[in-house]
This record gives sequence, C-alpha cells and structure tokens, in this order.
Amino acid sequence: MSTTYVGVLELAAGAVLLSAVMTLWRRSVRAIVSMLRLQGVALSVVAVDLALHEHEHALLATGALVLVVKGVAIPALLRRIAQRDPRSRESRPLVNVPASLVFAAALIVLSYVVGTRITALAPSVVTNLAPLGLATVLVGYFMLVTRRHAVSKIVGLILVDNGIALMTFLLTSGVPLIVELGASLDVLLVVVVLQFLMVSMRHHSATDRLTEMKALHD
Amino acid sequence: MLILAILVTSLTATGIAAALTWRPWIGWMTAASSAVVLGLGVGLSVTSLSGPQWALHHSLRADSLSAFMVVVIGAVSLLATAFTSRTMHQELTSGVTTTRYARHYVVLTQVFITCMLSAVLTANLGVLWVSIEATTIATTFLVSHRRTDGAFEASWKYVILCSVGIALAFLGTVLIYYAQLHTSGVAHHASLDWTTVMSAAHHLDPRVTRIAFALLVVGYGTKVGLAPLHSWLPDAHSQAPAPVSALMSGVLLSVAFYGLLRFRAVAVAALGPAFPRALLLVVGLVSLLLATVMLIAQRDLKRMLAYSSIEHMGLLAIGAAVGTPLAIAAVLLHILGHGVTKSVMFLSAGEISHAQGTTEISRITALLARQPTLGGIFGFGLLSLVALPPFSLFVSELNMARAEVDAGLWWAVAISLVCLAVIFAALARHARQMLLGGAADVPPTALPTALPASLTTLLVGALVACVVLGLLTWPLQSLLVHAAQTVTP
Amino acid sequence: MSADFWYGALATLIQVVVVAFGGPLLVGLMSKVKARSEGRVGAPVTQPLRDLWKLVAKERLHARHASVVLGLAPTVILASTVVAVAISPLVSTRPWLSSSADILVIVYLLLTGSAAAALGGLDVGTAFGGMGASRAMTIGALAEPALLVAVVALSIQSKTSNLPGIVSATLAHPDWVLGPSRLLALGALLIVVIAETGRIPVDNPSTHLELTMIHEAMTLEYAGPELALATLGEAMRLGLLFSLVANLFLPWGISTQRSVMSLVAGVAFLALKTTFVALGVALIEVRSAKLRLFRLPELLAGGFVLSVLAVVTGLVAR
Amino acid sequence: MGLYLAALGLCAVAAAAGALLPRRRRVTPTALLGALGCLAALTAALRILVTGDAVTFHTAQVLPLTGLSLSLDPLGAWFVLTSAFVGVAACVYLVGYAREGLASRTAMAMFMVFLLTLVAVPAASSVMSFMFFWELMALSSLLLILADQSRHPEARSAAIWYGVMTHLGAASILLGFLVVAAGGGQSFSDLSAQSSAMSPLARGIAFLLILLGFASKAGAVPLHVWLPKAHPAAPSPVSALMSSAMVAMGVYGIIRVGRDLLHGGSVWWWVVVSLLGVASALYGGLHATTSTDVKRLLAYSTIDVVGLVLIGVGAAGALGDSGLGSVAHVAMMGALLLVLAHAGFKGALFLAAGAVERATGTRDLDLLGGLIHSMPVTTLVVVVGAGSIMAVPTLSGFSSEWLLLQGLLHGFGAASTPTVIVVLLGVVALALTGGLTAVAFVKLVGIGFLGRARSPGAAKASEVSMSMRVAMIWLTGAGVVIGLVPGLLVAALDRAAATGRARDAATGLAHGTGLVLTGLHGAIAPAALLGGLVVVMVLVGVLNQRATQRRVRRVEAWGCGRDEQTPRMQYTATSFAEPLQRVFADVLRPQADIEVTHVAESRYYEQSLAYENRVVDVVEARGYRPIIDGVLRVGRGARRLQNGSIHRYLALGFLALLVVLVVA
Repeated sequence: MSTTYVGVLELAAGAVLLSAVMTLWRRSVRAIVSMLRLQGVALSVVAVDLALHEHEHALLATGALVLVVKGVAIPALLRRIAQRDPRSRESRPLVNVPASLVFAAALIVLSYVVGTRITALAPSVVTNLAPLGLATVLVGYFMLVTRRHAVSKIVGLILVDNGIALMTFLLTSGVPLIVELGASLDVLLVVVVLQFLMVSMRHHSATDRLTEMKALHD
Repeated sequence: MLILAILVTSLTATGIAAALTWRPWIGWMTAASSAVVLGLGVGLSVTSLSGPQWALHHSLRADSLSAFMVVVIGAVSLLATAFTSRTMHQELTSGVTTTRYARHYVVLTQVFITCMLSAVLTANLGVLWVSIEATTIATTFLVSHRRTDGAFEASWKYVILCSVGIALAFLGTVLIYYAQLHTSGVAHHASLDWTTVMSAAHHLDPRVTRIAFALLVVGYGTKVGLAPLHSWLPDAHSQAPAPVSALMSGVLLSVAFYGLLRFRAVAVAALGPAFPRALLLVVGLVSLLLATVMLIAQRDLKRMLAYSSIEHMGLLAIGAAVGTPLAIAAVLLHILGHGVTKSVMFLSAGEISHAQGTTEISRITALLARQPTLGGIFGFGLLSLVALPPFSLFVSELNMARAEVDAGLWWAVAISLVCLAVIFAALARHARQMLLGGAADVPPTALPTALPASLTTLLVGALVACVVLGLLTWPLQSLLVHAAQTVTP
Repeated sequence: MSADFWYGALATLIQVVVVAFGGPLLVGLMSKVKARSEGRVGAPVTQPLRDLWKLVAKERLHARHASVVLGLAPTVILASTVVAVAISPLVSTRPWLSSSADILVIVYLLLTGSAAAALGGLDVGTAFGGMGASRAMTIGALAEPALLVAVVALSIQSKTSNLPGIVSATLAHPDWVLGPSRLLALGALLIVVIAETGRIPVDNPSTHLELTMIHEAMTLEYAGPELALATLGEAMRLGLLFSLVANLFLPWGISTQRSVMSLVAGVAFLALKTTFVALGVALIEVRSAKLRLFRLPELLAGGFVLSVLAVVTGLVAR
Repeated sequence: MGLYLAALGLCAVAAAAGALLPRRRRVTPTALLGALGCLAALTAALRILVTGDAVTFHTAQVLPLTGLSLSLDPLGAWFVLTSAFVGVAACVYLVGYAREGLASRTAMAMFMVFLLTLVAVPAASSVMSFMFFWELMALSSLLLILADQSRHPEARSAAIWYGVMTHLGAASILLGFLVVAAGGGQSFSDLSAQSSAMSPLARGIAFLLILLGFASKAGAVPLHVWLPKAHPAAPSPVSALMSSAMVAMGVYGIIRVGRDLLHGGSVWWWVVVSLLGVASALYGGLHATTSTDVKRLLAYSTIDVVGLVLIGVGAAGALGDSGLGSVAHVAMMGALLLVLAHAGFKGALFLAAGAVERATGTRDLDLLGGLIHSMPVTTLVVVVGAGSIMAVPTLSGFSSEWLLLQGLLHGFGAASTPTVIVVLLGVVALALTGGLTAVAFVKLVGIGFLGRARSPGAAKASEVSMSMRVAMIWLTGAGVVIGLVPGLLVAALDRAAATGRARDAATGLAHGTGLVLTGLHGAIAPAALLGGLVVVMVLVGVLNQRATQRRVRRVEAWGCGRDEQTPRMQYTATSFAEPLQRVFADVLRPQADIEVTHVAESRYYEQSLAYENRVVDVVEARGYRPIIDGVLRVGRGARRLQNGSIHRYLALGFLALLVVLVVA
C-alpha cells in the first residue's frame, strides 16, 4: 500500500470535512460557495485516488462525474444565484457561529462513535476514514437547519450529499455506476430546481425571502 | 414482456405529450395510457403469481408485490389523469395557467408516473432510490404549477425536506451494500440487485444493517410522510393541483412505503424482527398521534386530507412493523384502498374548492344541498376514509389490528384505535360543517362547469371498486397473499 | 267442575262482596272515629254506602271536550280493583286464580287503577284534572315501589312472591311474625297504604278546596253513576289494602280449608282485623296535620327506605 | 340456513332496488322487498327456535383475508326474531311514511342495509364477520339519522354524537375480541376455546372492553348520551328499529360474549353489568318523566328498559356463577322476553310518534292534545303501548317483568354476597322505575292524546295512511298476543336462554298459556286475568247503562266558576312532571329562567313574564363536555406545531436523525 495513496486519501477526506466546517464558520455566501467548490474537488480527488489504487474504471468515471457536477456545475450555479442576490451574507443564523462550531465539534464526536460501529465490520485504512463522511453529513444537516439564507440551505443540502458520497467511496469504493450516476444527476437536478424556484419567486413575487415564508401553516 | 410494455406505454405517452402543444385530447390520451398501464398491471399480477418476471437483462423485475404496486399506480393515475383535461381547462379559462405550462404539467405528470413505475419495476435497490428521488424533482414543478406564493413556498419546503430525507435513504442503501460486500461465509457477487441482497440478507452484519435500516426508515419515511419528517406533506398537498395531490397522496407515498417494505425484509433477515418492529412502530404511532391532533382543529380542506394521509401512512407503518404475512397482506390492501379513496377525495375536494372558491372548511357550506352528487361522493369517500364497511379500508385496518394483537402489540392497537376514534370525530365535525353546515335550504346550484357524467361515473366507480375490494375475495386475495410472501420470511 | 273450583268461586264471590260493602263501611268508620275524636257526632258509618246508592240514580254528565276515556276510567278503576280483590288471600287463601295472585300482579293492578284515574282526570282538559293527575301520579310513583319492596321483604322468608303462598307460609311459621324484618315492612306498608288511600297526612279526603286536592281533583268532573263507580273503586282499594296489611302480618283466621264454615270465620276475622287497621289509620289521621305537597316525598322516601331495610334485615337474618 | 340466507339476500336485493329504482317507483317495491326479507328471517328464526338446531354457513368468497362465517343458534335466533318482527312493521310503515329525505336513493338503500345488518349481526360467528356487520349497522343507521337533516337540523349534531360514540364502542369491542383472539383463530368457536386458557385478569379486561362497546350501543348509563339525541332525530321507522332492535344488539353482544365466549367469568363482571342496568333504569326512567318531546321521552324510556334487561342479564350471570343455575335461567328468560316485548311496544310507540308528527307537525307534548278525537287508531296503539311498558297486567311488558322479578326474588337464596346485593339493587330499581314509567306514560297519553288541542297543528290532525296504521297494529297486536299467552313462547325462550351450564332439569317454565314456574313457586295467567277484567268491566258497563238514562248530557267542565276555559289553561307536560322534577332536582339539575318585564309606569305591574325550564343531561354536561373541550383545546394547541417555518421542520428531522443514530 503506497503511502502517497493513503496520504492523499486522508488529506482529501479531511478537506471534505474541513470545508464543511468552514461553511459554518464563514458568513459570506460567496465564501460558502467557494468552500463548496473546494469540497467537490476534494471529493473527486478521493474518488480518483481510490480508483487509481484499485483500478476501478467505473470509480474513475464517477470521480470525473463528481468533479464536473459537484466541483464545477453546482458551485457555478450557486454563484450565479448569489450574485443576483443583493443580500449575499448569512446575516443572522438561527444558531450563531461560535455555538455552531461547538455543535459541529459535538456532531463530529457523535459521528466517530457511530462511525466506528460501521467501520468495525471491515477495518482498514480506507474505511476508517468513513466517519469523516458521516460528520460531513451531520454538519451539512446542521447547516441546513440553522442557516436562513436560501443559498446556505442549498449548500447544506449539498454538504449532506457530499458526505454521503464520501462514505460511499470510502466504504464501498463506489456503488454501481448507474446508481452513482443517478444520484449525482439527482443532486444536480435538485439544485437546478431550487435555483429555478428562487428565480421564479423573485420574478413572480415581491418577497424573495424564500426561507422565511410562513404563509402555509396550521 | 409485460414489464417493458408498461414502461413503454408510459414513456410513449410522455413523449407524445412533450412533443405536442397542449390540447385537451392529450389529457385523455394520458388517461388512456394510465388505463393501459392498469390493464397491463392486472395482467402482470396474474403472470407474477407463477413467479417473478424479468426484463432487460434482469435489470427489471416484477414479482407479485411489484405487480400489485403497478395496479395501484395504474388505478390512481387513471383517476388523476382523467381529470387532467378538466383541470387544465379550468385553469386556462381562469387564467391560472397558460398552454405552455399546461404542457409542462402533462409531461411532468407522465414523468412522475413513469418514475413511480420504474421504482416498483426495477430489480435494483439503488435504481429504486434514484426513481423515487426523481419523483421529487418531477413533483416539485407540479406543486409549484399554480405559481402562487403558496405554491412556491410549498414546493421549496417540499424539495428541501424531501431531498435531505431521501439522501439519508441513499446512505442507508450504501450501508446495506457495504455490509453485503463484507458478508462473511458466503462468497458471492455484491450488488444492489434485490434477489442478491435477499440471498445474502441473513449474513449481513447486524450492526451496520441496524444503522442502515434506521437511516432508510428516516429517509424513505420522509417521502412516505411519516413523522417527524412529514412537514412537507400538508403544504405540498394543499398547494398542488387536485390531480397531483391525488397522485402524490394516493401512490407516491405508497411507492416510498414500498421501498421501506423491501428493506424491512432485508433488515428482518439480518437483525431479526425486534429492531425493525420497534422503529417502525415508533414512527407509525408518532405519525398517527400527530395526524390525530392536527386533524382536530384543522381549518383547511386539503390539509385535512393531507393529515389523513399521514394517519394512514402511520397505520401502514404499524402494520409493517408487525410484518407477519397477514399484516403485510392487509397493509397492501390498505395501500390500494387508501390510494383509490384518497384520490377520489382529493379530486372531489378540487372540484369543491373550484366551485366554492375556497378550501377553508368554515367557508364551505351546505355542499349536499348545493351539489348533491359531488357532496355525496365526498361524503361516501369520507366514510371510506374512516374505514367503515363495506369499504376495503375496513377489512385492511381490521386485519392489521388482528395481526398486531397476534404479535402481542395490543397496546399499540389500543392507542391507534383511540386515535382513529378521535380522527373519526374530527372528520365528522368537519364533514358536518362542509356537507350540511350553514343554510339548509340552499337550492342545488347549476354550475357552469358541473362535473361531467363521465368523471362522475369514474369517481363513483372508484368508490364502488373500494366496496367490491372490501367485500369480495376473488379479485385480490391470492395476489395479496403472494405479494406478502415476497417480503416476509 | 271440581270441588276446589266451586270453593274458589265461592271464596272469590264472598271476597268481592265483602270488600265491596266493607270498603265503604271502613271509610265511614274512619270518618266516624275522626268526628268523635274531634268532638262531633259525625255521619253514620253507613253514610258512604248511602251516598253511593244516591249517586247511582243520578244523571250522567260529561264535560264538553271529554272523550270516551272519561266514561271508561271509573270502570277500569273498579275492574282492576275487583280483580285484585277477587284473587287475593283475604277471606280464603284459595280463591279463583290465587296462583296468579303475585305481588307484581296486585301492585300493577293497583297501578293500572291509578293510571286510569289520572287519565280520566286529564281527559277533561282543565287545570284541576291535570293538577290532580300530576300530584297523584307523583305520589303513586313514590309509593308503589315501597309497596312492592315491602312485600318482597316478606317473600324472602317464604321463598315465593305469591301472596297466598306468603300467607300460608306465615301460618306455618308463627315465629316469623315478630321478626324485625316484618315490623319494618309493616311500617313501610302503613305509609304506603295511607298514601295510596289518600288519607291525612298525604291527602285530605274531605277537602273541598280545589288547590289542595289531590285525589279529589281527578274525580272533580265525575257525576252520578260514574262518580259512584270511581268512589266505590277507591273504597274497595282501601278495603283491599287494609285487608292485605292485616292478612300478611296477622294471617290467622283466614280460610285455608275447603269448608263453608271456615269461609264464614274468615269473613269475621277479616272484618275484625281490618277494623283494627282502620282504627289505627284513623288515629294517625286525627293526630297529624296534612303535609305540604313538597314535604310528601320525604315521608314516602322514608317508607321506601323502611321497605329496603326490611329486605336487608330479612337477608341478614336468613 | 337456506331460508335465512334468502332473507339476507332479499334485504340486499331491497337495498339494491332502493339504490337503483327511479324515485317515483322506489318506495313501495323496496319496502315490500324488505318486508319480505324480514318475514323470511322471522320464519327462519322461528324454525330454529322451534327445533333448537343451530345452522352454520361459511364462505371464503366474501370478506377478503378471512371469509364470512354465520351461525344461527337459538340465542341468535331470538334476536333475529326481535329484529325481523320490528323490521316487517318498519317496512310496511315506510310505504306510507317515506317522503323527501327518507325516500331518497341513499336513505332507502341504507334502510334496507340497516335491516340486513340487524338480522345478520346475531348470526355472525367470527370476529371479522361480526365487526363487519356491526360497523355496517352503525354506518347505515348513521346515514339514516341524517335522512331528514334538512328539516331537522338537530339531526346533524345527533349524528356526530352517535357516530363518535358508536365508533369508540366498536373500537373497544374490537380490541376486546382481539385480545381473546390473539395468537389463534378468529371464529367464535376458537374464541370460546381460547378464552378458557386465558388468565382471569386478561379475560376480565377483555370482557370489560367488550362490555364498554356493547353497553354503549345498548344505551346504558353513562354511555347513553348519544341515544336521547339520535333516536328522536332519526325518521320514525328508523327510530323504531334503533330503539327496539339495534339497542337489543348491545344486549345480545353482552350475553354472547360474556356467557358463551368467555364462559361467564367471575361474579364481578355481572355485578358491573347489573350496576350499569340499575343506573340506566333509574336515570332513564327519571328523564323520561321530565321529557316533553315525545320521541325523546320514548328514547329515555328505552334506556330505562335496557337497564331492566341488563339487570336481568347481570343477575343471570351472577346467579349462574353462584351455583343457582335454574334461577339464573329464569332471570335470563325474563330479560330475553323483555327484549322481545320491548321491541313490540317501543316499535309501535315510535311509529305512533311518527304518525303524530306527520299529522300535527310537532313532537312537543306541550303543543299536542286531544288527538284521541282525530286519531283514534294511533291513540289506541299508544294506549296499549303505554300500558305494556307500564306493565299493566295481561300486556307484554308485564309478563316479562314478572319473569324477571321471579328470577331476582329466588336469587335472594344465593350464597355470595355480591350476588345478593346485585339482586337487591335489581329489585329496588325494578320497583322504582315501575313508578317513574307510569308517570312518564300517563303523561304521554294524557297530555298528548287526551284533553284539548294545544296548537293549531294538533287541532287539525287527522288519522294517518293505511300502511302506517297496519304497521302499528301489527306490532301492537303481536305484542298483545305475547302478553296474553306468553306460554306460546316458553319452549323457544327456554332454548334461547339455555346455557351449557348445569341446572336443575325440573326447574323452568311449564308449557301452557300462562307462565308457570316449575320447581319454584310462582305463576301468572294473563289471559285469565284479562278475562276477569273484561267480565267485570262488561258487567259494570251494562249496569251503568241500565241503571241510568242512556243519554249523557254534555256540560262545561268546572273552572272555579269561570264560564269558559281555554286549552291554554290545561296542565302541560312540563307542569305535569314538575312535582317529580322538584323531588329529584338533585339528580336532574333542572335550570329555570324567569324573566320579568315591568310596566314602565310602575314596578308593581308586570308587562310580560317569560319562564323557561330546561333539563339537561347531567352526564353529558359534567362527564362528556370537559373531555370534548379538552380534546378541542389539544387540537387548537397542536396547530402551533406546524407554524410554517422550514427551519423548525428541518430541525425536527435533524433531531430524528440524531436519535436514530444514537439508538441504532
């Protein structure tokens, strides 16, 4: 087992989680999107690294797909949204930044506790990194819950998705290609849908505070 | 062959709708395609009794359970698509929509239906997930079809909540795959193919499978509308056009539930029945309780129906928790009965809100006097919904209760029966307000767009079908028993 | 026809005749006693009989809006009482149909009479008839249960609710008579009898003020022969109840053998015993004032409680 | 079985006819088909009661996943007989009565479905079959209550009360059944076998649950609140069926489950049943006396009679468990005979109430009066019915109450104290309700039918159509026959009440015209008593005619010297019951409002005086209202849960995820 391979893998996986935590820390929407791009790239590095090591062509293709979708397409879309948005800051999160970071730490601990139960089945250098993916999922979800800005919400959603993708790569070296393809495209489509919604809303209605709408309730 | 024919029929209809601009006959064409799907589904049910069918190099697979779900999808989409022309006509005349969006509507509806068909007909659990996620995308646009503030808000909530939920289901699927990769003992080729997964299910690592199943319950549970991730459901159902609400409530929830049923079988094989039962029981009971309290003082007709869907999904979850062949057979019958009834309810609610210009319960009055036929359909639909005989929901609920008590869950039955009684009271109060409330001597009003005889017949026919299903054994029993066997040990 | 049948027929006939004449005489006797104790001479004991005779000869008058019920009610009152008298163990324990002389039969025959009287009162469509009917039914509703339960108390020991059966059993077990259960039941029965026969303190049979009337208000619209029937019915009812009280608690002297002499003796003993009861009731009447209508329930509830106590005591002593 | 199935089939065909025939040709054919079906059921039930052979039927083709099981034994046949007996009358009555709402497609079909379920419930012999018919009965009767809702708005809330109570009851029954059926078969024979192996506690819980449901259907206090609302609100033929046949189904269920399926259990079960009976008898009787609405009065009186029946059933159960099998048998026979008798007279009374409403346009006793002149047949029916329910000797209510009392009296010999207390309370309740019933029904007859008309509607009344009269006379006539020659039914009654429990073979009822207890001292001969009454009345009548001039002179009634009296001076139903209402004020809690408006010039003169007197159901006001209010408060509070904030929704999901991860 080459150390470079492991080193790159650990670095990239760490970058995925780190960028997730960073999104919690940063307030500027543009910065958040950059973090997301970083994360997409790191994710594709993980996939490619694994693919090269295990000679999985399917996984290589997946890595490329991830790079295109999560490293390029989605951040670009989000950037476009953010540019049109006059208020491009996550001004008032429901849980403030320091507290968010504390929560994130707690969530990471939790993911290690849970993750070890998963990795215990087949412990190896690679699978042992899987808790990072779970932590990314939880941090992403946390972001989704606590951030008010529409773009932040979308980013949270993608973080969850990236975390899952990371786990997929680490645990199983990628699920069958068709599934992975479907999954990635679905994410892309969801983002497109969300973007479309935001645009239509802005076009259609006076308010663009999509996430603050509370007209539908009991 | 039949499997392909089903998908091809649905895809063809999608293609035609996409290729042409909106014309009323396109609506009828989609209805015809749904009818064909229903017919083929019935044929598939018959052939599947002798064993699973395969197509496209084993990537499509239909056992009795899939065939049954095709029948459900066919039946509900027949009802919903039959209303397409009418709904579009209403919206076009009132200026709510344009022919462009009408075409979008038809295409998306067909995509939606096709996704659901592929979800139940695929052999691969991963593709199942992809299909269900794809329904989210199709329906988001359908929910926002009316392009009002409310519609956008609802579809925003819908897509966010469902995407994050369904992502967790993907993680669960991945973990199952992971566990399968590392099964001890039996050497075999790992894949997400249903037969492969099931053959390895007994050897899956229990710890991983536990987490996987928990994630799957949360994930697919979101799409099913189980508490606590149900919150998108009332909003989406109340904002979507009536046929879409019918499709979502009638089959989309059940298709997601179908996914849960499949994975439950895997989890039971790997873990034994205790953990899946506890988990499903908790979410089922919580959903039921939530639906109960939310229905008591409900103010909106469509939200009322939506919460009633949550109630029924809770019941299904409790039934699935038990998981005996009887329970699953009853669950399946309940899926069909609920699907047909709920779509009748949503469609008639659509007519009601169109005629009365509101969905607010307190402003809908004397329906029986104003529109006796529509009011009658709505009233009988409610009776079916609260599971009174001779409607089929009665039979399925009772048999679920039987199975639950057999499994020692009499306390859960007690709780659910109390909830059902409160729900009955709540629905009865609301129905009284809408059907009989207000001035009693309102003459029947001749609406300019009264429900045409064909659609009336269809709705009445659907209710009669519920009665027949609840009364007679021959149409379904063997299929139900067979289908239940595919996901029970 | 067997000898039993003819004996029964004779006993029935004698009972009906004796009560038909004895009832009014008891009423007269009580008025006499009351008059004497008040220092008046009073009417002769036979005055009620003479009144009846006088009424029979009078014209039949019906109120304008009355229906057939007005004419029928006195007949029903009388008939139900006569049948009850005919089958009860008064002079003999074996009159006709004595096997059917169940507590429930007698109580509900009396109730039938009361109901008929009330309906007759309501038929006319005036305030007084309704008032009387309302009050009488209220009192009846509280008194009949006490009557039933009091006799049930007696039936526990004798293991039958058949009145001749109770009488015969008491004859066979003289020690029962002084049991606490019997005494309690006697107290209850006395209250019931006073209420049912409309005596002071429940009702004043000789009032002529419409607003204080209870029983008299119902019969206000009767005249001539129908008034005679109703009055006779009431008098016989009084006779029946007094006789039952007497025979249930002191059954000695009643004819149990199939002989004419025993029947004659039975008549004599019955006359003696009922006279004593009548004197007792008259003394109560003299010594008490009429209760307000809304105080009556307390008295009647007392009677009911006494009767329930009698049953409980009987059960405990069993 | 063939005939019985044919009866069910005929009812189903009638339902289809009601649903499909065009309006003008709907009522008569449908009603006659229904009547034919009931006659077939009547015959089938009689045959089983005569031969004593149970018949069974099972098909897997109906009711998915379980199949339909029917089995008709003498006990069931007795209740089928009861239902079919009233059903015939209700159908015939319908021909003349059905109009507007009741003649609609839905109502006619539901009426026939209701009949079908009434004759099917006593034959259902598996949990699923039973619940199917039971709930179908609830559904059809619920819709029938609403048949006339456009003219009687109070029917709407009545229907909700009824629906909710019956739904709760059904849930309770179902749960009880399932507890017994757990882990085994669901047919009644399986239940009977399985229950023997259950622990006494589990069996007791099952019984209580089932009792709760059946007692609510039977209208036992405190589960009765729906009954005085629903029975009056329904169209009269439906009220008749509900009050006489449907209520009996509750009694049937208690007997079937408690005695047959759970094998009697322990004494306390029956103590509970009896206490329910005592409470119902007294409460129902009391409210019947104060009700002024004819049908409400009848409904409360139904609660009263159900109470008596439950006292009989409870005493029979307790005595059976205390070793007095023969006496228990007598008590049970009394209860069953009372069920049949009640069906006859209460059915007739409800039909008569419908006739009165049709003729006068009101059911309020305070607006009626003098109907005897314009509606002689209806009046006769009401008088006989009232006489029966007051237990006038020789009428049907009397025979059954006598039998009941015999069962109770001989039960004083029981060794166990709870049993004796049950019996004692039963006797007391029987005695007290006798008096109360008399007040209520003297009021009904005297205020409603005698005296003078209190409203223009009552003054213009005329006798109702032929079919309605025929129906009332059928019930009344049959009731009179049952009362006069109860001996006819002795063999059937003996079979219906028989249990598997050992009893002294010599004890029971002798065959004959009257009722003669064998082995115990007690007999009545209603026919002979009636003979005596008739002879005396004829003699008196003849003497009365002979002794005086034949002509009766009409004069003004006495009015304290006032010449003319108006109908408004009469006692009303309210004033008639006022003394008794005052006596029981602590239980009834009457509310009276007096509003005095003074003349402007002086406070010593009144311009107008308004008096209002209401008697509300205390159980409803104190027991149910707080629960309803509580539930509504919970519902309103819960609305805040879904406040529309997506953050909150997501947070809920996040929490769920965390919990699930920790738990898994």
